[in-house]
Amino acid sequence: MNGTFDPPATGKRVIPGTYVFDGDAARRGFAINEMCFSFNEDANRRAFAEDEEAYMERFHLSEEHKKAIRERDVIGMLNAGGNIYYLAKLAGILKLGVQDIGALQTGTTVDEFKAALLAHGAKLKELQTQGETA
Amino acid sequence: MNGTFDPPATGKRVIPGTYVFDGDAARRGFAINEMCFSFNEDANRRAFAEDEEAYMERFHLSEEHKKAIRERDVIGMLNAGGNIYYLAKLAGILKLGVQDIGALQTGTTVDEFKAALLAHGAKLKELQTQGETA
Amino acid sequence: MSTIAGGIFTSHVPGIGQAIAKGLKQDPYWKPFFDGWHTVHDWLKREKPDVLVCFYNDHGLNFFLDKLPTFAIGAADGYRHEDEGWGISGYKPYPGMPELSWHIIEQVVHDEFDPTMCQKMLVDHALAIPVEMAWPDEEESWPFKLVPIAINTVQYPLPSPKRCFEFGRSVGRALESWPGDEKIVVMGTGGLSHQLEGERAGHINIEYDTFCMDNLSRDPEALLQHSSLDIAELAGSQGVEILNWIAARGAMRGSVTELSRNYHIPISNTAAATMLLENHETVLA
Amino acid sequence: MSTIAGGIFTSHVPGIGQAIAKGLKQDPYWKPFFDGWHTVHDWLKREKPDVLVCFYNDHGLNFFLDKLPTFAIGAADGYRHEDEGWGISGYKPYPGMPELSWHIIEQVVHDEFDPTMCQKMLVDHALAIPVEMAWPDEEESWPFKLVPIAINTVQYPLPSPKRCFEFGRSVGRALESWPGDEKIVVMGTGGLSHQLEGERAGHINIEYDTFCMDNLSRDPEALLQHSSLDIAELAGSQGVEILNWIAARGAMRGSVTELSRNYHIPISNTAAATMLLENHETVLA
Ligand SMILES: [Fe+3]
Ligand SMILES: [Fe+3]
Repeated sequence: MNGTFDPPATGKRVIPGTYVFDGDAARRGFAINEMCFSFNEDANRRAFAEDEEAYMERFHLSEEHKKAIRERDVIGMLNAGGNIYYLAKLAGILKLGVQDIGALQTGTTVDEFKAALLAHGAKLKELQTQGETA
Repeated sequence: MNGTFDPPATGKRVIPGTYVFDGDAARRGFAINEMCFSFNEDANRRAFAEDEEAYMERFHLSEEHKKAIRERDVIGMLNAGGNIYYLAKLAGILKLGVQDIGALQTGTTVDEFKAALLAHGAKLKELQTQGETA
Repeated sequence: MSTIAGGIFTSHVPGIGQAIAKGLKQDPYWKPFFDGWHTVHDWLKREKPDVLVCFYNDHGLNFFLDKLPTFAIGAADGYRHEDEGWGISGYKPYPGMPELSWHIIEQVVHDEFDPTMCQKMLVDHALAIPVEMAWPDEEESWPFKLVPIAINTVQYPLPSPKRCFEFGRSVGRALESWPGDEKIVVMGTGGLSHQLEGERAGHINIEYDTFCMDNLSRDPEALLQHSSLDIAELAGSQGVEILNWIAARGAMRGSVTELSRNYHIPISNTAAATMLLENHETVLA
Repeated sequence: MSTIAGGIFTSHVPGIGQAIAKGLKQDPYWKPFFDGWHTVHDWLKREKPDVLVCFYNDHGLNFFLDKLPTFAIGAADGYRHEDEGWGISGYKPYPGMPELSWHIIEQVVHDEFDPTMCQKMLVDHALAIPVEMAWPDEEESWPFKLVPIAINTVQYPLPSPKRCFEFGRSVGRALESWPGDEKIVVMGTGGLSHQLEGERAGHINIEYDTFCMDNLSRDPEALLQHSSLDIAELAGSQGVEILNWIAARGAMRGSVTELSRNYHIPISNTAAATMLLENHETVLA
């Protein structure tokens, strides 16, 4: 995990550990999101994989965007306005699943991240046994 | 002028001599309108001018669309779902101004069409002289 | 006269598609989720709906930030899924029903909604995967015609839950006034609680999910007490996809009963749920 | 605190652009129309607005039938005009004001409108030509920042005049609550009566136009008695572009007085009008 949570502006509702993709974020992140949107096409994914720097340049990524991508720093990408729906396409190229991404962001190992999810499942089972939920 | 006014469906409000571009019209006209939208690019305008038939084929125009275009039959294009905002781009290629188009559709000469517009202007002047309108 | 037979509410996690492709339905990880679909399959075989009206959210296949609609209604002759960036495609194409799409558009604009009208539209996994789960045995083609309706869950400000519910009500009025004799099923996809990004990635909220499922049939307006940001806080940033459920539930305007419910954690990063609700014309006492 | 200084209402006939390019402002055909702008020029020199919020309709440059929004709000850093099919381009680019765009979007979504949010957007002659007419002496760059707002006048069902007015009111609330100290001018373009297509091409309705102009400042709600189809019948199929005027007028929420009016027939196929309205904060008695 690189970077820390950096809420974009004052006076806004802050949800800890959560990046609300509002207009401010969308403005900061337009270039990186546009690049990620281009990854819907396989030829573009291959072009990125072949020469990341040239591809980022083509989409006018900011130095902040580039640095976060070079370092595979997901939190850095979010702080730079990346939106997870588009970043997920980049994650695919980098062969990162949602649980790899989850581990990267929460500073845990992938096994720990998966275990935490399974713990929610266990808790649900317990509640269901107690009849508190259907 | 070719063709006559052919309201698209029953049970709808009909405004005489007027083509309400609703969903039915949009469905009929999607291909011709999509072709006309492509004329925003100069290269496409030149491609159409060079080989109309091939270009119409590329956009999957219906026989009704093609016939109306071959015959420069504006009413035919409207009956086939063409929308004037997009057809105006085709008119530009055909070197037809809005008053040429107006004359074609109303079965008048261009001079007659212009005279009718000027007559509205004369009527307005008259009303203004009488002080009935500002 | 058309009837709205019921509604299917489900998660749409991309990984489900891969599990189907790999034949993992009986795998211990996946079985508890897929088992929740048996009642849906039986019900669909009995009801045989002709039309599917599906509320979902686009994840960056058909829409980008250059033109991001709050509500988008498909009005095409047909729809395709395409590569969303992971090289997965090849879902069967979906036949459209543009005459019903336009009937819905006319109604919602009349009711003061401001949709984006889409005569060409790609549909993403949020529609493709629920359809695969609901109709697993169709070899050649789908047995329904589709009207896809996409709700913005990407770019804040999102529409409020109340607005989505009212939008669904308006769509429901259109379905009720449709002169055809089709049987219609509505679908709402996404959720339940999950969050992919940030230090809170992996967030899950059993209590909020249970509140939503408990009230979906009998008192959906209970879900409207929260704002979209409230839901992001409660259910996680992708938990807001429940806006699609809320809109779909709004389209069911009769007497609604819950036929089945399945809730399982985790599927991928998600608290996954599948619910089947039946809709009956309200009988006056 | 920001102020809404006033509103400019005008036709946007493409031919006007060619007349300007050819230096025909003093030509007998064009002079009566261009003369209507002198008061606007004087007023703009005095008021020096920092921001232009322009309600217009796209004619197939930025939007097509694949994704046709009812209301679209630009939220880009800047905007350009491009070739619309007639080989005309080269208008100076327009600096954006995305922070105000998002403030407006937040307000209108809060007020239950469903805009399409556009972080990239080309603007067509319906914006470019009125701007050229209003600011004819700017050599290098525009003296304002722009928020463009496009209303669907192409694909029926169109939003109703009432919906457009209320949308404008909501935009006006956003402008009033904007914390900056900018002076804002709103603009509504298009109309007045004209019809390009069909056997009724050339239709003009002096009476309806006069009704609109007479009521625009003092009783704009009088214009809401007609549906969009009523207006198509009254004012011609392109006469519905007055929806942009109605929305712009809605954004002026103070005491509004008419400073000037010009109405001339014909410009191209159109009854062309230019009006200048001033907006003052309402003073309570
Ligand atoms: Fe999703
Ligand atoms: Fe126009």
